[in-house]
Amino acid sequence: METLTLNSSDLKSQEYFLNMGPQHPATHGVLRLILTLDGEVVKNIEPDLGYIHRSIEKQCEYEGYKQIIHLTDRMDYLSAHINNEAVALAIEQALEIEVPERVKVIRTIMGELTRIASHLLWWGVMGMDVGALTTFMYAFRDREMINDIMEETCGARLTMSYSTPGGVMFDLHPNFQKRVKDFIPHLRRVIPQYDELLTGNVIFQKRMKGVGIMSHEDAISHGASGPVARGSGVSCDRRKKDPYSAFASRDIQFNEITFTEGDNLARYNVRMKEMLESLNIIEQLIDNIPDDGIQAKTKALIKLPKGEYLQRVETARGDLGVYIVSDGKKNPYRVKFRSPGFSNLNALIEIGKGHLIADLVAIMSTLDFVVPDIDR
Amino acid sequence: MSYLGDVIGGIKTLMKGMKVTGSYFFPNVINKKYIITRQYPDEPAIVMERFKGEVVMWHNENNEHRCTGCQACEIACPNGSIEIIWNRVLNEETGKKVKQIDKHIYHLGMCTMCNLCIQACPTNAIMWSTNFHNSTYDRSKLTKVLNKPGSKLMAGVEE
Amino acid sequence: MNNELKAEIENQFDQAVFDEETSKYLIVEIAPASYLDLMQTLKTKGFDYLFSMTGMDWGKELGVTNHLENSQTGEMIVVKVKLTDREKPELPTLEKIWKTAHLHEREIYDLFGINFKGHSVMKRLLLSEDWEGYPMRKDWHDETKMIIR
Amino acid sequence: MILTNTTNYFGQLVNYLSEQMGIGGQILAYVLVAAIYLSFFAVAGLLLVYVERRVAAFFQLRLGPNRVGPHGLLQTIADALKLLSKEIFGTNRKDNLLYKTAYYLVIIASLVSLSVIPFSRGIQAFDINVGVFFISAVSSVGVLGILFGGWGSNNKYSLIGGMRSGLQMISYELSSGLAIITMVLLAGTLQMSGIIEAQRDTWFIIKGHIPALIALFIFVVAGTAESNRTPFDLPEGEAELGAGYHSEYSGMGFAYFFLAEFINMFIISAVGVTLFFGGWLAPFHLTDSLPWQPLWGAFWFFMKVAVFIFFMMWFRWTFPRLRIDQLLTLEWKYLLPIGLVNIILMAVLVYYNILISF
Repeated sequence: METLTLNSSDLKSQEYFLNMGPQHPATHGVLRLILTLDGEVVKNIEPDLGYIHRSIEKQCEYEGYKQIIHLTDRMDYLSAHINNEAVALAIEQALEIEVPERVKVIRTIMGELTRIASHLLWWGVMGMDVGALTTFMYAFRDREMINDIMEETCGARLTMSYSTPGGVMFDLHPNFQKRVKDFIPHLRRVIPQYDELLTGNVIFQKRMKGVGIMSHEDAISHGASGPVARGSGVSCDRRKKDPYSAFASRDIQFNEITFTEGDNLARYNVRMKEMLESLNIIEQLIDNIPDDGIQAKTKALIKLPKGEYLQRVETARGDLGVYIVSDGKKNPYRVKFRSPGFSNLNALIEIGKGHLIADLVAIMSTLDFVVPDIDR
Repeated sequence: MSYLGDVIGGIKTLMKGMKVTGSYFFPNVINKKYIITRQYPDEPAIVMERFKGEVVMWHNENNEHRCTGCQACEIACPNGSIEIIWNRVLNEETGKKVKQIDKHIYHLGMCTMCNLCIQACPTNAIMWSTNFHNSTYDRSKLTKVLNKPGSKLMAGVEE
Repeated sequence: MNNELKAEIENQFDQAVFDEETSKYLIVEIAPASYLDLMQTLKTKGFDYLFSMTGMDWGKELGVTNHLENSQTGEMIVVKVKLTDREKPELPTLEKIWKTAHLHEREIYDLFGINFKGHSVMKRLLLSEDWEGYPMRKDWHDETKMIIR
Repeated sequence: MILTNTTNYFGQLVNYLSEQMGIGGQILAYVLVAAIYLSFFAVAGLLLVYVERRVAAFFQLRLGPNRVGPHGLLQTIADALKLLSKEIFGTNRKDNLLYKTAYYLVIIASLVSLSVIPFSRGIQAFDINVGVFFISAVSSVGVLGILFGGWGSNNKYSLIGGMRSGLQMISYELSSGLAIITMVLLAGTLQMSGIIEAQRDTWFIIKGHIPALIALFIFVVAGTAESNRTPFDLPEGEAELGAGYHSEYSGMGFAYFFLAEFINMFIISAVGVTLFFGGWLAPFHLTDSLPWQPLWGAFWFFMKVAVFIFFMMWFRWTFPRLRIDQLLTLEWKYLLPIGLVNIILMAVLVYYNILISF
């Protein structure tokens, strides 16, 4: 029964255990960390997962390919659309379907909106974690606009289930373009406020700078991806490295944000700048959405040819890999979701050591965990 | 000198932050300008027309629906939220036995609002309702029968 | 590049089996004995990013599929290792080569029951310690917990 | 008798009743005064909780409590009733004595400090001749309560919170003490009413110009730290410790801690107003010629305190929390040296009389 892998005989005389989570305000869900502390200094971290493990991979083995998609919403629920897209892309890759250009553009815009929404939520919670409580409401105000856009087109605010193999569920709502165009200048206006409120704040800077440093080599070795790795100078943006959807079919100008410091502030800045880059991407696409249908021809019952397929996309948290092994039947033989959070959690074990509890909370916040994404 | 510079620079950044929160606070005190709260039961909730609240079956004024009992939705559903109980009834006119639904059972408690059933439906019999007042004290109340009692298949859907 | 790499691996590991049909990446299948060596060699060849470790149950054999990426060029290679022993499957750990293997291997141990020798914390990760069996295996079945339509 | 000021209404009440009814009357008078203060404590605490929630809401684009009573004014009373009716439970193997003493210590410390605060001319229970010193002495007893609570609850989060609190209080007492002493140099007395009388012509914040401003700054920072509010809410540190030292308290135990926090905020503000902004004195002698002087005094006093408290709330809803080592760095490397230099500066200014006065 006992899941502690450490016992008190391993402790040095000054040390004690602290059980952080599964119910703890800073673990953003049900992550459990067993900390070994000396005073307030973290000596060892041991994660204990599985409090929200729903065995999505096993479930997928009993579902048809179309039916997998709605399960991925529930993994990393903050980048639900990008998860949907990943599975859809993997299936399209296997079936060698060419989806209409409109679908690609819609997916990309939706994906970037999702990314902004996810980063906004992260920003709000980041502020909460370092004690600035007001950031949360400001971020949620702006995120709400994206949720409304999503609800209007996809019919759901968080778990959209919007991409399907070969297309998207619904066509864009007539209001979509107008709403997005309203949102872009709004966010452009509030992000400087965010910077004044939190980024520039001397207390925040002192809390972030030089804390939780992850070197370039460590980031690669830990399998870190997304903003976490880019904060350590690893260029790993899938949108650049192996473009998919509109990133492949259109010539989209955007920068991959990398910082070399590898500390909390670098990871923070990556996400703040990424929001603006995402706005750029949306701006380039929103005015010319082609009109060539929203669904490629697919069979009602999808069967993938025998083989194995890997699709990697850039979610808000990093590199999501959808690995499907098919044996030619209507159900996949094995589906693996390589979630970015899982590898990033691995990094926490090492970079959290030697810091104070308060710093550990800040580090966890900049690693941006979504626990269902880790547990799957 | 950097010591004093630190102090003054630090205070400056703090003042900037206070300016931002203050710029929201004072207008809010005067006329609640930036307040985003919707006082839900008093003010109606904004629900978009496409909102996926629950699956309903469309009935016309003669209590007729469009469901032929083909079970496409039941097959499409990823988690078994839909069960269709059907039997074959003799059609008086043609003399053939026709499939007819007895009960279209929908487990709202298991539904993940993935839209696959509605996409699968060949006759547009089921659709989304934007109703989100779904909370009950009893889980069994979430199991609903979509076809109204005594309803019949609309004429002409079969083709 | 693929062919060069293939030749190099072939030279060093004569029992490696290649497969280019089933995936768009080069798949190398290796015996458990030379698994660690191959991974080590691949790392020195620039495949420094262990993208994912996937536990697999091929029916008869258990095993692990590793996706490796060259973080400079973005090239990928897939390394498969199969174990015929379903009772006590054992593999050497990759923890020393890639830190990310720490959690991935624990997950595979938890769900497939493959024991990674030399791993620092070889304990269940997702499930509780008193869980019986390894649920991701194809032969794992639970009447009460799984409802199959 | 400690009561020195003859215009003290509470003193007059005690004298009157003891003349009329002897020793029994005196006791009755004391009980009456205590009842007045206790009810003030409760009302002010509840009102402050309401105000805090409302202000926080407006900062955060929300509405805040607005359902119970007009503008939600009765919300906190409803909350207090709820807390009263809650079951009181703690952890297993808690140190019962410390656990139970903790909240009494906290609340007694803030109640006692309240007694020397001059609400208006003559409205002061205890016009002691070392008033300011008395406040800083008594308010540091409160930290004992927090330490007791942290240790006694047998919870590691509480323990960390309690220890942080001890560290913080001991450090910041120093700075707030220094800031107080700086201002006392101007007044030449430690008596609260004396300090206010000394500001009849010019408030100390103007009279002491630069050093007074620096002292105000130090006092505000240290005061915020002493009342355990963001950016110095490490003992609670919601994101890190859940609720810190009062994690394991429920019902009224928790409510006492909560109320004491708000009363402490009031006390800090009251001391700040007394020292820097002339206490109950009207600005520019606006209301000096009007009747009902004590009431006007109280009006100005509470107005000034409200502004002071509002600023503390503004800080709380804007700034992120410091880390424990940064907290100590701020105290020992910045506030303390600046405070010490400031005291010398003030002494020089007072000696050579380079002060602004009208």
